[in-house]
Amino acid sequence: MNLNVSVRKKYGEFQLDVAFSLTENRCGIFGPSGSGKSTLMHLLAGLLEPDEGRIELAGDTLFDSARHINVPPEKRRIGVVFQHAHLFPHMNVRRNLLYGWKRTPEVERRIDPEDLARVLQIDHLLERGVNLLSGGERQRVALGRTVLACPRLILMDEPLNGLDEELKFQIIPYLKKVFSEFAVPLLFISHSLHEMRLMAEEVLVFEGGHMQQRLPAEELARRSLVTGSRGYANLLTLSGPRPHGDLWLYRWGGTDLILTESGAAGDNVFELAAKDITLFKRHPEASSARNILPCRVAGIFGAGNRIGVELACGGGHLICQIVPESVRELDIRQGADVIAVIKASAFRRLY
Amino acid sequence: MNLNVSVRKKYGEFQLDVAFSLTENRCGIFGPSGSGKSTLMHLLAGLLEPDEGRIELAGDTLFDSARHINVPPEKRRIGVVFQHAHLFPHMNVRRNLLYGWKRTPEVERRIDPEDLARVLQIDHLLERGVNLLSGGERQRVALGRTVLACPRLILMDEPLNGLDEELKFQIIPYLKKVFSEFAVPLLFISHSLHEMRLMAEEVLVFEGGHMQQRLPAEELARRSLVTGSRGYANLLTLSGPRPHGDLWLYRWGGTDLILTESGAAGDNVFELAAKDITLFKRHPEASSARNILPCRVAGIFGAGNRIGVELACGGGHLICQIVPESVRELDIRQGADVIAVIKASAFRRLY
Amino acid sequence: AGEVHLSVAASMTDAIKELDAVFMADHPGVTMLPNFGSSGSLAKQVAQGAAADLFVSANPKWMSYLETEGKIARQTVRDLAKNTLVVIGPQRAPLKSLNDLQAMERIALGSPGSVPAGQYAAQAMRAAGVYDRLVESKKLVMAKDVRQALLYADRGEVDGAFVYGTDALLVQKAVILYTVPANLHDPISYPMGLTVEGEKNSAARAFYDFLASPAAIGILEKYGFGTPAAGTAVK
Amino acid sequence: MLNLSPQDMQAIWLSAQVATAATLISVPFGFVVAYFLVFVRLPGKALIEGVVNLPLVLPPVVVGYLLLLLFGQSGLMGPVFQSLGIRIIFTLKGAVIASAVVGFPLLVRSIRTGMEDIDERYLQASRTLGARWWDTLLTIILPLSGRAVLAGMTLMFARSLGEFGATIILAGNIPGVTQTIPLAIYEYTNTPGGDRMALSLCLVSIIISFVVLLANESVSRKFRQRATR
Amino acid sequence: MLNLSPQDMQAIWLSAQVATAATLISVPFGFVVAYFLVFVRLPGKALIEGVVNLPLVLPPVVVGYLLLLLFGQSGLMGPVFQSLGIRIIFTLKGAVIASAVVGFPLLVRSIRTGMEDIDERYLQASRTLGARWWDTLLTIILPLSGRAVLAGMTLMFARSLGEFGATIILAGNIPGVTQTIPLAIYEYTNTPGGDRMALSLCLVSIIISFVVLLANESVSRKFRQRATR
Ligand SMILES: Nc1ncnc2c1ncn2[C@@H]1O[C@H](COP(=O)(O)OP(=O)(O)OP(=O)(O)O)[C@@H](O)[C@H]1O
Ligand SMILES: Nc1ncnc2c1ncn2[C@@H]1O[C@H](COP(=O)(O)OP(=O)(O)OP(=O)(O)O)[C@@H](O)[C@H]1O
Ligand SMILES: [Mg+2]
Ligand SMILES: [Mg+2]
Repeated sequence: MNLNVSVRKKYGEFQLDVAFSLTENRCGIFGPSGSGKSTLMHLLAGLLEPDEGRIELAGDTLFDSARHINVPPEKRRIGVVFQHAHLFPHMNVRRNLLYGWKRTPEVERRIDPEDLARVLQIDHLLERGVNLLSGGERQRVALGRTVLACPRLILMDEPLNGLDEELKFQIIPYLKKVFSEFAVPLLFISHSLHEMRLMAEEVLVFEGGHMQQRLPAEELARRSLVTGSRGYANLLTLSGPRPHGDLWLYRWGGTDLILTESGAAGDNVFELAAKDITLFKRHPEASSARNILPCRVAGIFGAGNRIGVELACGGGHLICQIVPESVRELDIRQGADVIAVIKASAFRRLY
Repeated sequence: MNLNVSVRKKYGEFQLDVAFSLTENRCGIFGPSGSGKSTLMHLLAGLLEPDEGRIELAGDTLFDSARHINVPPEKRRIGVVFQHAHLFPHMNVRRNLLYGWKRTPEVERRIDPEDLARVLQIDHLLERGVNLLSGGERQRVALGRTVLACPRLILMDEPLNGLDEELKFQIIPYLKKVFSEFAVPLLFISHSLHEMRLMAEEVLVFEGGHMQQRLPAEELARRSLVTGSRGYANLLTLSGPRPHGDLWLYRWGGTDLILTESGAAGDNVFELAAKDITLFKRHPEASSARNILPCRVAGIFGAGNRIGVELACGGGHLICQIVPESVRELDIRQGADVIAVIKASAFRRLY
Repeated sequence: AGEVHLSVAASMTDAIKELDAVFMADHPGVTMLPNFGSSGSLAKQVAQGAAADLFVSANPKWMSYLETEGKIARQTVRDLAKNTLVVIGPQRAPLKSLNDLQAMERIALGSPGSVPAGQYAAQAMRAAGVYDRLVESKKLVMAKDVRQALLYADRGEVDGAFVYGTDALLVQKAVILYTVPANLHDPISYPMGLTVEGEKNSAARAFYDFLASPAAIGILEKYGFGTPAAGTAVK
Repeated sequence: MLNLSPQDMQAIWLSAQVATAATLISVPFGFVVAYFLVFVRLPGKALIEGVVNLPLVLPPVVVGYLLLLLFGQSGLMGPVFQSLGIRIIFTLKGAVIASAVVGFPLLVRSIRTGMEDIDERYLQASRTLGARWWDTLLTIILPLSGRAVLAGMTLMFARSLGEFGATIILAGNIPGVTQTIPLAIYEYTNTPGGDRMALSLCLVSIIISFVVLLANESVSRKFRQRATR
Repeated sequence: MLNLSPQDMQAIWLSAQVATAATLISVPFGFVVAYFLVFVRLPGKALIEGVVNLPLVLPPVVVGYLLLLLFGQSGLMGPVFQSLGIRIIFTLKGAVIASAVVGFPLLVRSIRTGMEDIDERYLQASRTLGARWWDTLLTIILPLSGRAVLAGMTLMFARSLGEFGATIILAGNIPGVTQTIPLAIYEYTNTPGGDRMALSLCLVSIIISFVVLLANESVSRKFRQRATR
């Protein structure tokens, strides 16, 4: 992706005024409600005309107020996945999926519809009317529809909003699979840090119509350890579980982790809340926790009563959240040795 | 509440066929999608006519196919809160709120609109158009509207569905406050175990149009320790926090608990996942965890690799989830003494 | 003083308006309320009890219809005016006889069933022995009133149109091609009569009498109407 | 360009009165009929709809005759009105009735479409809040179909401005009393050189309807606020 | 009761032809005009709407007169059609045009209402998927406004069955050639004693429109599947 944007758009009292250029293939736009995320998306897609500015994608000028260029949406080859799927209600799944594909010149058709339907696991739904789909299925079809139009860039405006947690995590792997397998650049809009982290590498933070910050998603997540209501979550990609009594053993870097849940074959992403890691100075002997990992403190950050401790253990890094009192009691400083205790049930499989 | 129901209703392939009587003031109907929950609600409210059967509320017959009685919805005095608020779009908040109240005979008006608006914290919104409300505000207005009609029973059909987590927990205390302060019997429909637990005392479990089970909400929650994806959560009502360094000290039964979060004045409900309690045989000394409670095992339940241990500690009971291996290693059996270790950050304030 | 309700065939609109004005000037306090329409609908309105003191029909058929309905004071029925039938058309050679109509593409006439002028035209064509052939060859356009037939002729949509002599004064482009001899059709008369209620209305009777006055006859002639010979009043 | 005689002015004034009265009088009936067609479960609803559409299907002149038969002295309703001292035939009331009847199907169809768009759950909500059906009708259905009612009224007003066939039969064509714009136009076409005058009146009709159309649009926009849910 | 002469049968057959043709011919135009009114941002759209509504506001006879001026031999379009060897005046084509013009505002209004109800985001979705505006028009707007188009067609068909004023001017009243049901009825009602025959023809009109109404309802129900989102 090579996107250059510099636009201004006024809406009554609200003014969007941003300038940025992106090269990462998976970018996020993060910001609270009303910060102008959707407005930007509409401007990029050509559904709304900026008052002033320029938009360039992959060297093509899509909009330039000075040169009076305004490429219409259907010629921009920018795909959009809306918050509500907005599947065409009078068409079945197949016709929805192929809507954009049929309108793409044959030479541009990089993606095979059948492959994609299989990846999205909607191949058994093709003949069904879209009113008979569940929320998750609808979003998958909407995604497929957009991807099959082989756009040069896909914009997703909070596509997971309004879906419940479980559904969300059902869809994310499809999203990721599609974007990696079919190599489509993505601009992902959300006000959920969690989603942002899973979907984007680089994040633009919006606030009141302006771009406030620009930082890697991981960095954004660490900051939320202090400010967010959910705290920080470690994301571990684990594969190849081996049975271990009633439990499951996964290789992670140089050590084994013991988990209650057995994931699917292949890669599994597990979430481990920073709060769920307990630190001890010494090995605590008989414990109901199954994972007792010797670690070295790699860094300390945070503020107030939430301190983040970055642990290097077994080749991997983990972030643990503790209180300042414990920092003093356990004498935690960079380079100190500690024991991290994690219950087998603390790992939560996301997908 | 004194509700006697015995109805049959056929919808194509689907048949609802249930008979029960309820006396608890806060009951729940729990079941998967398509199990007939909404259908039952429509039957009770008079929005749908059963094919056959009887419905009695507080001694009044609302429906009786044998005697050809079918009281119309406006005479049943059964309030309904729908999944989507369905506020009247052409009225402001005040007129929405008072819609049912104005139609209630003066002698029946048990609830003062201003009180209720204050309890629901919507008193500052009264003149606002309903299209300018946030999702949570909408649901609160919808609730207020129903309550002010002073019904003999309120039916809520997944009123929190589609709201995100935070909003949910913003609304629940209002719900509870209203139902306890104004003493309105409630039938709460949901497929969320969590909500069920917070809202209902007794739960009817529906499946495929039939009532499968009937049990206390707490019992349902314990069963989910084994089967549910989220596991079991302890709910602790704590009040009167005292500062303790950067942290907060709450009195719980005979002991103090140390929490990262300071709640509001008055009662706070904290959630403590059963997974977040780690058991030790001996006191583990220097630990980053702030709560180290000596307990006695009061019971063991569960199956597979998820074992629930009921702990009696400091006057209260907690459920802890561990793996079978730990049961053996720590020699956990009824009456055994163990140390429960809980991080200060493990307590999550719900409301 | 009083009101006089007139039901008048539309083809007399202008003449009656002037007659009203003259009469009202002589009779202060009397209001004339003329209702203009096709004779058929006027007759039906009167039959249904609509307010009418004087009925002026464009043909005797609707007058006798109302007489049998008992709405008209029989002894007051007399002819108000007479008219002639002409064929008008775009400027070209005048017709020598109605036989020449067969050379035309389209001929407009008022629908014989409902429009009196059409009825007279049909009579005349029958008498000339051309009617059936013209009908068979579908050359006849049945207009809903004379005015429509005139419009067609004026705009050159038809080659000929049967209209009253009085109507021919309205044409702008068309010319009179032929005046139909009066012996080919029934006399074209505008019978009028007081209704049963009108007979009791003194103002209506005064107007009825006024219509026989030389002043009234002068006005009618000005608009191209022939006046009935004295004494032809009562049938 | 607009060169109007006093009689024309009268016709315009009468037409405006008739169109306004016909529209206002019909709205409650149209609303109720639309309500029945949309919300009341009845056998033979198609029949009612057929009857409502009659004035659309029949030529206006025929409608006029049927009304004349109904309201005439020997008609069904004639004696009733006569005993009340009300004259219909040859009065402005007749013109109003003729316009109202002829425009009625258009009004009903418009209101009906609007009512069909109301989310049924608003009605369920109002019922469970204790509102009887007529209460729901007045407080929920009426305001929520406001735009459609307005659109229907505009349509009906426009149709009334052009109504000729039924009016001339029922109300007659009496200058200054029942001669509305279409009847005056008719009269001009029966007069030498009247075409220009007829055109002037047509223009007036068009201008009036245009003003009404614009008024409708602007009021309608206010109603549009609802939508969102 | 229905006692129809061969001439009546011919009138019925002609009427059915005219109403069907007028409806079918108008639909594409009505659809396009409605599209412009709803979706295209134009200055002076109200003006266009006013023009579309003209045939509603003007008495049908005036509409007929204006059409005669347009399509007559010495009219604006007359010579054009004449050079193509097409006669409009005094032919069934004239009757079709008259009906089409008079019913047009009803058709447009109905389609327009339907289009205004389409969620704009469907159109945005189709645009971003590469559909040009006409592609969106055909593949999204057309099917989603299907019910409204149908309703408009029914309305127009019914109106055509009753169209008298403009038809008799433009098409003339030539028995067996352009005499449709309303013209035949007119003949009968202007003949003393013709009322019963007129009534028979009215009944036929009513029955035809009723059948069309029922057909519309049943087809429309299939379209209603959409809705839900
Ligand atoms: N059509 C419009 N007319 C006027 N103002 C608008 C319009 N659309 C958006 N706005 C304003 O623009 C601002 C930004 O809206 P936008 O939808 O871009 O926010 P957002 O970041 O997408 O928020 P959310 O997370 O709630 O979707 C809002 O304050 C809103 O009031
Ligand atoms: N109007 C209807 N017509 C036909 N079938 C219906 C109708 N409404 C519901 N059903 C059927 O009844 C069954 C029960 O539906 P119901 O809405 O009561 O389920 P529910 O338990 O409320 O589900 P959810 O949790 O998804 O709301 C479903 O299988 C559905 O197919
Ligand atoms: Mg947005
Ligand atoms: Mg439900």
